[in-house]
Amino acid sequence: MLQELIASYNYIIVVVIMMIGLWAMLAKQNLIKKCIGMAIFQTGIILFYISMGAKKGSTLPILEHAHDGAHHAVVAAHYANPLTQILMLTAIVVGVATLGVALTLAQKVYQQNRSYHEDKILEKLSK
Amino acid sequence: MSILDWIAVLFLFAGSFFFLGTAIGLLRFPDFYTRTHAAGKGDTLSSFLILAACMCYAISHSHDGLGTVLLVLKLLFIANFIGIGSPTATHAIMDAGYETGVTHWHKDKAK
Amino acid sequence: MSTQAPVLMIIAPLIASIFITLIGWFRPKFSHPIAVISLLISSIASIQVFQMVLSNGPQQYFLGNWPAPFGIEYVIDHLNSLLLVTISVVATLVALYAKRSVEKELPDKLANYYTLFVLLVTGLLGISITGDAFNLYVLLEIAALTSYALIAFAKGRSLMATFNYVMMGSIGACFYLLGVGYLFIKTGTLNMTNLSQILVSLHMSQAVLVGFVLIILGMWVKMAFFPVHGWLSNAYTYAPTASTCLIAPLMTKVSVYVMIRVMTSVFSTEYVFNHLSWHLVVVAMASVAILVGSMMALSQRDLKKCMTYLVVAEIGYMVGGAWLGNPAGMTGATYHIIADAAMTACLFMAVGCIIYKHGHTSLDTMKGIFRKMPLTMLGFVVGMLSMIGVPPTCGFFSKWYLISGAIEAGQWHFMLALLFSSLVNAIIFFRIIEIGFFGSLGSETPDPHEHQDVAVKEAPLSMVLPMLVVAGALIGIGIYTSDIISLVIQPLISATF
Amino acid sequence: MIWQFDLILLTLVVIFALISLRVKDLMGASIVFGAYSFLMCLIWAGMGAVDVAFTEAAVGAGVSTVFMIATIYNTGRMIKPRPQDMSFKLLMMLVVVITGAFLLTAVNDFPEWGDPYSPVNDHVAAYYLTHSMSDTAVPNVVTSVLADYRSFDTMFETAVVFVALIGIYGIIRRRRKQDDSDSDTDALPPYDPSESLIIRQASRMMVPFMQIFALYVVAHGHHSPGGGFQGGVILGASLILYSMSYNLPTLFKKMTEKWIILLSAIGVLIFSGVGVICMMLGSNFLDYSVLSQILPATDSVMARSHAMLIVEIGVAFTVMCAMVGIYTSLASNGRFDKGL
Repeated sequence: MLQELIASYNYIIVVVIMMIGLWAMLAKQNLIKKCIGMAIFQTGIILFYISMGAKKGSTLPILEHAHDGAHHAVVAAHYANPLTQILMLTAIVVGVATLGVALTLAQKVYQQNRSYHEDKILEKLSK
Repeated sequence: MSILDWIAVLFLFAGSFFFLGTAIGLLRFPDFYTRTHAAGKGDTLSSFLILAACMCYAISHSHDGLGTVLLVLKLLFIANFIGIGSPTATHAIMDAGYETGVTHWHKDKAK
Repeated sequence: MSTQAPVLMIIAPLIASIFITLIGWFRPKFSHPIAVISLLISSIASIQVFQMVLSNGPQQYFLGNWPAPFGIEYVIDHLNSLLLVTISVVATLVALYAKRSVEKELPDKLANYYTLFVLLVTGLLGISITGDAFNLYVLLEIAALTSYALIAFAKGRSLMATFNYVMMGSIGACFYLLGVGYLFIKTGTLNMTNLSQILVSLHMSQAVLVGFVLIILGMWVKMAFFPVHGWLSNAYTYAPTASTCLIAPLMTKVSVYVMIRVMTSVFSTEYVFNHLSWHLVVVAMASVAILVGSMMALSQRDLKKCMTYLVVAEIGYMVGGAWLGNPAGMTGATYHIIADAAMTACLFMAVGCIIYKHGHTSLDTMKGIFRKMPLTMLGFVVGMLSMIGVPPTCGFFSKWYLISGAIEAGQWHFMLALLFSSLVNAIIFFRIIEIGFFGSLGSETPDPHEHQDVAVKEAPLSMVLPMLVVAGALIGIGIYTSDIISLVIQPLISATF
Repeated sequence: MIWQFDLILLTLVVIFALISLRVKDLMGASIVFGAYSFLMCLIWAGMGAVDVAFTEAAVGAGVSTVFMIATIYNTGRMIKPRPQDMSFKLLMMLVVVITGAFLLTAVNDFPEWGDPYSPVNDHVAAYYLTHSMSDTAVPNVVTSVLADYRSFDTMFETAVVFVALIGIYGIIRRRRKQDDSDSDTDALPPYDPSESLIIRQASRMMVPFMQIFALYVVAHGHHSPGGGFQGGVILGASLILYSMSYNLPTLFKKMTEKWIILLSAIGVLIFSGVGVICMMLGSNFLDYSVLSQILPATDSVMARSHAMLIVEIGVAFTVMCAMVGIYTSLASNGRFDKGL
């Protein structure tokens, strides 16, 4: 059991982080805290992808010999996985866009109801 | 290990020592201003020292001349930015604290 | 140019959105024509693609000319070609319809509104056409972000509703992305065709199972399937009229499409129904969804809110049909995607017309509405009849296939739920008839000879006409049902079962 | 990748996430969140994902924290504790624990961590690594995949940023004279940093260097980590720093609202325009190789390399404007005249 834990501690931490974020999104009452939870959830997913693309003993995915590199054989195992990185670049940018929209909405909601507290806002709205 | 490596080790130790001092100061100093002071001063100095260690290491392990020069240049730029940025940020935080009326620590206030 | 048609239909709205922003900053009134033109282009392109698929079978398009698993690929088969036509045509009609209502509700935001409007259509078309699991995520986020903004443009209560929608929408998207990650870690590819080839040998893998469940869960959150349907009603009710007309018919249907696509193309029906064999639970959940949606709809005193709960019930139809596990159910579900898109569009457009003239849609104030707005109510009646399932409207045929699928699978509760939902729809319909037709305008008793007194206050023609076109389409789709089934849905079903 | 470091960082990340959710002061929470993002980017850098770490350092630790602070600045800062419905929290806790346990069941099924021959690393990704030079002549494989093999994703990613900007702008923007009524009573006490000579001078020194560095990051993305996104975010951050150390009107003197919106649209236009030109030259959308017909002195491989640069510039435009635009909207509360 302990051996397995150490072998996969990376993925376990990933799941823990994601669940912290999900819990904040579902159960926290404060709107800003919900936004933070959303960002934490997204970084958890990004960590998941990045750790599946990591390789032991690899270097950055930047090939040497810039101008006539085509003549050298490239061993893929020596370089970190570029594909997961691209996917996560996209995910980061999408994440910050969503965060911006969520924060904007939170700010507007606050100005209407003078509170970030979800229950209080709902009380006010149902009046 | 060449002499430059030893110098790098020396710098690293010095940097870590000052970082430790910063951390202790941040925790142990009595009020807002002194804590920020510790963070601003110690942080900057120890970053400088560690960057110097990096430069020494890069020079002693260099393979191609141009690459090392570029690397050292980049490290110098980082040092420059830390040198400008860190004290300014500390100043901004302190100034904001002063404007909004955070009180000083006095000897007789420390019970 | 015809070979470029698949990408043209995505790119036309995207580029139009840029020009709407650029030109609309200086001349806001040009933004509407640009939007309509771009959507027309994409409708024509989608019809062209549809004909290509009908005559030549499934089409592929390689973006950037990179071969399939390495670049991003478009795959257009029978299922999504029809959906593409539906989305682009409905969007064009809604764009025509939107002109007056947006001018009235959001006069100072025309350029922003139409920019997001066409980008939402880009996102929906892109989700439907793409053959790459991650590209789908990006487009899902485009569609989601645009719809958040389109809903939040109406101030007031819509803001909090949108905030909840943002939270649920991001949970759904994150689950989808995570599910794709679980598949990706086992297969190393994102291309759907390639995924399905590799997954055949991985059916026993736990990671693949978790990935599948996560994707389906994510889509359920996105489409507001039963336990997580809470956000939908408020978000759709408080949105601007034109936004509801665009988002309510298309957004949820596209999520259903993604679910069916993942079930049939990425995985196989053999995996979903034989290997996992908990589809019965899902059908039961769908029955509950239909019941809950119908009951909630029945208890509303506001027409628009009532309609949003009907959307929840309709989602139960499609999910249940897709998970019945037999060809009839799947036929019903896929057919219902098209039919329901048209039905909901028709109903929400009619409701929008009422809001335009009336200001609100509280049932109590709709007395005499049939006399005031006869054309609007004609569209509403056709839409509602289709919702109930009266032939020859298309709602009848989808319900027919769904019910026969339920009987074939022995899922009696699903059949009962369908019938119950029809009954509720009929009750709602007759209640509106009662209030709107027989309800008196003033205090005096209704008199059939006094019709002349009531001034006809119809919504503008640019709103009524698109709605009537959709209403006509409801009957048209119903009449050509056999063609649609045999030409479009049958090839799909025979490929999957 | 040193696993001892990794273990410490991963533990710290979890602790920081929990702290940022526990803190009652929202300002503190967002600062802790910034620290969390920064630790996260260290982990990614350790795993060889330098481009992602770079982006996260600029976006997660930098710009998103600034967004949060701008939001909090205009609203309230402290959470007022309220009696809570524990049964709801327990139910949610149950949901989350079940989901987490379900996710964990698959962990044993994953390929061994760091295995260079696992499916993820072997199948498609290996093709990119071995073919990038011959296909596109770009040594940074991340850039070549981002801007060429999967450029369609990237185009829509740019569009997502554009959508966010337009959406936020439409939601929050107010007419100047209209509704000044809802005053910001809960806003933080006013503090005008533009009075401080030190901050102004320091930022005057920093901003040009930041912008040059950003341009370097955009232009040198082919050979080193970086590219349009990172460069665009740094450009945006430099402008945000400028507006913070002076004030918003000073920024608007250099870059008005109008230009923010128009330039961001032009960025997307550059990207999709390159694709359309490829289509007009008779190939598929975004097939850069045909651009050799119009670009001087290039073969089809170099045409891809050059087109990537053009595309990255478009991305940088959009991202820069979006970051500045979102910040100014949040900070000025939609009035675009004064604020943080």
